[in-house]
Amino acid sequence: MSEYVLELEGITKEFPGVKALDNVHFKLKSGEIHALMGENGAGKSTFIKVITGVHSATSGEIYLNGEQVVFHNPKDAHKMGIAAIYQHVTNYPDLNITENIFLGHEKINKWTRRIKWKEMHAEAKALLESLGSDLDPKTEMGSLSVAKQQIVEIAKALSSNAKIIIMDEPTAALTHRESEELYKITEALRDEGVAIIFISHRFEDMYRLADCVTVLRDSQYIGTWDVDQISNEDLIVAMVGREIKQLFPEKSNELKEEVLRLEGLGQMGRFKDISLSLRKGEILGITGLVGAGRSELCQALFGIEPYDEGKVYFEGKKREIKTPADAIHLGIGYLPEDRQEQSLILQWEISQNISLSALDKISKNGWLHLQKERQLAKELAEKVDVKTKSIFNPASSLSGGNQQKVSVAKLLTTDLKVLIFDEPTKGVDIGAKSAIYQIIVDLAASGYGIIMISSEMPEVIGLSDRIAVMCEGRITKFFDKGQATQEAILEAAMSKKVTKSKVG
Amino acid sequence: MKKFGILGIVLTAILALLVACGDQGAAGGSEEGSGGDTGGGDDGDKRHAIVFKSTGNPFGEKLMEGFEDAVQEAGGEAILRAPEQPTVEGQIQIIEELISQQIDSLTIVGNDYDGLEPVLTKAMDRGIEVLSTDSAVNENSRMVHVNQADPEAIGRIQIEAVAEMIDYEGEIAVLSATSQASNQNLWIEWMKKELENADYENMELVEVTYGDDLRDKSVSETEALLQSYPDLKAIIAPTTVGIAAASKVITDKGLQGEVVVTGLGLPSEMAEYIQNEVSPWMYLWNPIELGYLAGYTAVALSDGEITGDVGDTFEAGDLGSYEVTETEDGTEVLLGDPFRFDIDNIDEWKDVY
Amino acid sequence: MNTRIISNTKVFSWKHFFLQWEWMLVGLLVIIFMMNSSISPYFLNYTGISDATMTFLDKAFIVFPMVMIMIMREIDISVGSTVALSSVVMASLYNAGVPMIAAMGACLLVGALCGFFNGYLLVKYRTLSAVIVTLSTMILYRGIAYMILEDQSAGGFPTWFSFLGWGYVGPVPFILILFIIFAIGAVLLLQKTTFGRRVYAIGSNPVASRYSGIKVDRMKLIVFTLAGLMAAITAIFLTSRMGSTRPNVANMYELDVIAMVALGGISTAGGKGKMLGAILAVFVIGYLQYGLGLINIPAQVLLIVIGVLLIASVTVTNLRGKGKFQKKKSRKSVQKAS
Amino acid sequence: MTEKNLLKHINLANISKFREFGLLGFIVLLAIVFQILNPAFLTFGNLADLTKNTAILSILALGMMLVLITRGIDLSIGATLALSGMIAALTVREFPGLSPLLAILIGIVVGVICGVVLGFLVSKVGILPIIASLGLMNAYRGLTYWISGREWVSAYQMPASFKDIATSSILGINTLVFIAIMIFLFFYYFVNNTITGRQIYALGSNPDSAKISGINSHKVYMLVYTMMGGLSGLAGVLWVSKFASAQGNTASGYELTVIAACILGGVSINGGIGKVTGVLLGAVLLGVLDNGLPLIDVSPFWQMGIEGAIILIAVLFNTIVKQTVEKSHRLRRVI
Repeated sequence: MSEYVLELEGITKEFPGVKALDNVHFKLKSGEIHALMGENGAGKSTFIKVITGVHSATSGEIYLNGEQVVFHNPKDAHKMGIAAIYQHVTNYPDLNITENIFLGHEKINKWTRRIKWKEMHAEAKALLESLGSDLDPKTEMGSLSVAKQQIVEIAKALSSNAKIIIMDEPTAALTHRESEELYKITEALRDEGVAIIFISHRFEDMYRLADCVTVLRDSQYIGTWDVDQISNEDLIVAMVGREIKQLFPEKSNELKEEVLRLEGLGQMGRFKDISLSLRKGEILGITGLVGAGRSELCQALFGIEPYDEGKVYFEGKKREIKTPADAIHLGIGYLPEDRQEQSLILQWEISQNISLSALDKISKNGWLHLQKERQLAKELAEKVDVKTKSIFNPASSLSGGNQQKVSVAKLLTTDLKVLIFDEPTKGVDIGAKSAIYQIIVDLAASGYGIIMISSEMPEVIGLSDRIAVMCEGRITKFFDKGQATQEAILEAAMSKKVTKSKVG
Repeated sequence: MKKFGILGIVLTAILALLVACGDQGAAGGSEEGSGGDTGGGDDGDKRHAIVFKSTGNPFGEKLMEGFEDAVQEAGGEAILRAPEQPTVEGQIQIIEELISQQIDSLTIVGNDYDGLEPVLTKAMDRGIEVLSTDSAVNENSRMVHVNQADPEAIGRIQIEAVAEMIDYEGEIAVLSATSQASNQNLWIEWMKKELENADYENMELVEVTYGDDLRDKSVSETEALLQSYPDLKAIIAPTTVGIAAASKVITDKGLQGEVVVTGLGLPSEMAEYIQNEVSPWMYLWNPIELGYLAGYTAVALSDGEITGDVGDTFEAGDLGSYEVTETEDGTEVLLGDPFRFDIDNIDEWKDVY
Repeated sequence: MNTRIISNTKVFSWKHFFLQWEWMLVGLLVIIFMMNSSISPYFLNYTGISDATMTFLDKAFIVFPMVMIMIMREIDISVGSTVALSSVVMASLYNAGVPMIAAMGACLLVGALCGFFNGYLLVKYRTLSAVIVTLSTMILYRGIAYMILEDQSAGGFPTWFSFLGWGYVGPVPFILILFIIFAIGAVLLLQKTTFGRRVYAIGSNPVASRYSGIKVDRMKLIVFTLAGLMAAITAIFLTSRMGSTRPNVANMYELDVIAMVALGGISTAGGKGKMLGAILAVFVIGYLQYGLGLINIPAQVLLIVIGVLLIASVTVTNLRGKGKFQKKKSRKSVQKAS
Repeated sequence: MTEKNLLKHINLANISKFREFGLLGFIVLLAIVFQILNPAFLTFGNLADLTKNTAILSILALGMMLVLITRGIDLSIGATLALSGMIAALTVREFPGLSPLLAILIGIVVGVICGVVLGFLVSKVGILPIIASLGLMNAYRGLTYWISGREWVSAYQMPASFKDIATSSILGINTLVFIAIMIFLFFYYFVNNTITGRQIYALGSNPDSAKISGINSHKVYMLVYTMMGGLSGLAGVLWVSKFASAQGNTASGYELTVIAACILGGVSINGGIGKVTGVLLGAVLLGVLDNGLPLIDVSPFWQMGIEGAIILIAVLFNTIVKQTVEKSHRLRRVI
């Protein structure tokens, strides 16, 4: 009996034309939380899929409790007690909680093959209770919030009596409070002897939870350390391969006249009584827990789902915003949270992506002027420093960070005055992060008014000139630059007391 | 280049299929395709085409069979066509194809009275002799119509029959097709005129419904008639699908003797219900003879023997001599009276058509 | 901000150029011409070919908007019924004493309204899929046509009206001239204008398109209205060719049209395919039918041939872009789930 | 938002929970209207006719439900029905002594083969269901004409035992209705209480997750199209037996009626959603319309328009309720 529950030796996985994993090693003890880190595209997801049997490795061995195993499909791994909670929530919105939990290992009567609903519901209920949740297992999955869905996912992993649980960015969509819940649950699991592989971009997750950390970079194994052995800087070097001196750039933006003012903006059931103002050259951070109404507010401002009360003044004049086209026409741009779904057309060329919101600019009487388009695309792609050879490469060929840069370039095509960034660094690796910060600061310096939504406190504190904290649909507090601390923000984000928000 | 390999395979497969079809057409004498395969046209054989309403209709198949017999007897070549759906559009397309083949005559069983006028006029302009049969097209569209029976006679005879079956007393209803073809409504008009006769004062036509020549619809329409008129004595269905569906409903409900069914139907479809006496008798003309007569008419037209004017006469093979007569719209050749099918003769006819 | 040089000159690749689906269709068309002329002595004849062209071009007008609709991931199966309804309205109005020109105008108006109504329902109730909406209106529109004309046919149009469907301008059929004009317009519209670019954008990623300021709803309204309008044009030509009309005309036209569009290489998963492909497909199917008609192939064999051709061609398109296709498929489902 | 409006929203929310009750209510309402206009509607005889006529539709609708749940569609079922009905009829014409059970089996086998071909094209070749089934619709229809030599098989050519399939009864229930009930019960059990049944929903609900969960999507697609084919085959035999006639153009365009029944029954074309009871009620609603409209003396030319309008209204009503529910979910949040 080996001391490791799971060992991977020399795992290599090749896809046609790409080597996604190159000779990777990994060892996991029982009752340990093992962080797996690396930039996007480092091969973490592929690695996980090899462990869970979704992909089979091109070469290399997997040992489970010292014995070599081969997984042909996800079911094999599942049977061996390996469960995964994926980055993108992979549930069935139309099925109820119980089914989601038990899918793949339903309890059935041996003889009639009938699903034992009663037992499953009861067990689901018990599982959820053990995780401190009072959800009704008959509820449809699709009606739950992301955090609750995450809890169901964990219950799902537990239900199969998994000895090894893989959590792929479980905190990505969670707020601090929710993350804290998750930490507790994770620790409880560890104490029961479950081995956990924890993947996250957030350093705080790792420091808070993990016992040791393994780093992958460019499909290769870099090393494994105990968490207390390795410094933050070393870890970054291990992940990025070079030193990043400064995450947040020097700010040189100058606050000018007011460009946008909201008075008593509200949308039924989502947010209420929002009043704020934004000046040219200013970066206004908006933060709060997920579900506090931050994204909803900004989407309303961009006309995705129009607000139903309140007034919007743009450059001093009262304006109506009903559609994104209205907003863009006015001069408000929006960088959506999910660039792959909401911003880019992945299979299109970079140039076509960049010009998408500025078709009128590159056309005459409706006729496309391709030469103009290429010129525009080239200029902007160079301006935001997209790492590509040609503007005719498809957007899908870019890494996450560079895709985000293309999204930003899209915003620069039109004559905008206000830019809204919704989680601009979500799912972006450290290297690209600082590049994006630089772009944001530069944009502010060149006179754009910027609203930045972010769940990452350091980012908000590091970049913003002013911070608005939202809680349950209202702005609970404004912080000026320098006033804000993580604790103060957190307090405001969780307080229900509404501080009368000042205008201007 | 793999993809082009695949395309090659696909194309080869399609061509193979076509070749197979061609072979099949040449082998099977009764196939529709048989006529055209010999192609040419230089060998002096005249080519006569018939276009029926839609494919897969037994009445039409027999009609075309008779047509083919007549044309072959006369030494010509028969082309038998029908669109997949009973639509005017489909017939127009086929007629265009036939015009391109420079056929000598075209016999049409119209899906619409007026809708084929432009294309048929074009055919006549290109020197093709055009005649209609069974379901007529308007007089501008053809030179002569080969009529199975006088619509007046068809309409009246059905009322007479039903009156005899129910002793001149009770409620009757009509289950028609969609009346897309021109003949149905005309017959129903004549039925109504016949009913004005004092002999029928105790009979009442309660409803005319439409089964669209669909089995399921005809069945539910019949059921609705039976539910709505509990005293209903008879159903007249001057359409093959309708009469069979109505008879089936009466049979299943065990209403033999209480409600009678008559009308126009194929003996093969109706054999069952004539034998079980749901329908004491019904009428139809012989589609083979109708097609045969149409075939000889086509031959006579293309040989210049007749021009489709009143008074022309010609020999129609086994059927003897026929004369072109005047009607309200255009000229026609009349086959004769409808034939009565009853329990005594149904056995000999049910296998014929 | 920095000095990275990104190329903006496109490298022309012959291989890429010739690997387009459209060449496959051109090849298919050539093969069909060769096959037709070898199996029938009547095929290679100008009058015959031009006459044949007239018979299948009427419904081909609906292909233009259907291409756009299918690129936008939608579908319209009510177009056959729209043809029937607008044709019936036109004929009834004319029979009621309205001048023919005005009746034709009404026909176009009714068609456009039918299409607009589809688009309106789709835009107003976002959760409804186009299949459901147009399936309902398919029954509804034809139902209305039946209410208007019942079992009657309407016709007796002025003689000049038959010119539309039957007339020649010099040696060329009038309908072909009009079709070519529309086809050029449609190709340019879809491939060379901002409108076309937006159509592709919506089909490739509707959410991103909306976020990029494209008025997705308005675009949908426009293409569906266009589909109705083109159905009305089809109605005019069809009615002209028949000289009269009935509520049951143009039955199942939608399926013919969808088959042409699919053969043209337009994927119903959206965002892919070219107008030119669909236009070529119109002629591929048209001349295939005509050629087989010339050797008097029975209708049932024709059905099988068309069915097999459709499946085979789509299979080839699928194998062609297998990698890309699958990626896209999964992306689409993610989107649906979210 | 006033209190009263809020209340209204919450009520509507409840309706959607019991969508089937709404549909049932609508059917009852329609029945009452028909009954008032023609007292013959609610008679035993008429209801028997109604159920008999709805049996085949409901069998097909149940199969279509599964196909729709996996985000597919099958336009070839009318042609499959005709083909298998025709082959069964031709067989009993040649061998009149054949047991009717065997005839049914032949029909089912033909249907299954048709379904397997479609399933293969959809799952392995990856053709979109709407295109694949459109192509096969043509092919199967053509095959039906070809095999039959464009002839019909008439009542007198069928042995009585074959025709009795549709007219006989089991346990006092007409065989057609009995078979439909059996299939209904089977489906009810199958989709709710078996793993495979739930996998169909899971696949339709989120195909990507299904892959990760180890659901064999190819197998599920094959299964639903094969089942659809088998049911179409069964329906083909029942159809031919019921009407005692097999034609090449049998059930042409019937697929749209079947899809309409599913949509009325609340099946979502976007996959994942659909209940057996709902589909049954959808089929019954269409059956009631087909049966009732001729009874109340509506002009036959108005029937199609009325049916279209009712389908559209039902679809819109469903959507409006759904949207309102979503709104009321939001409303419950107090801010």
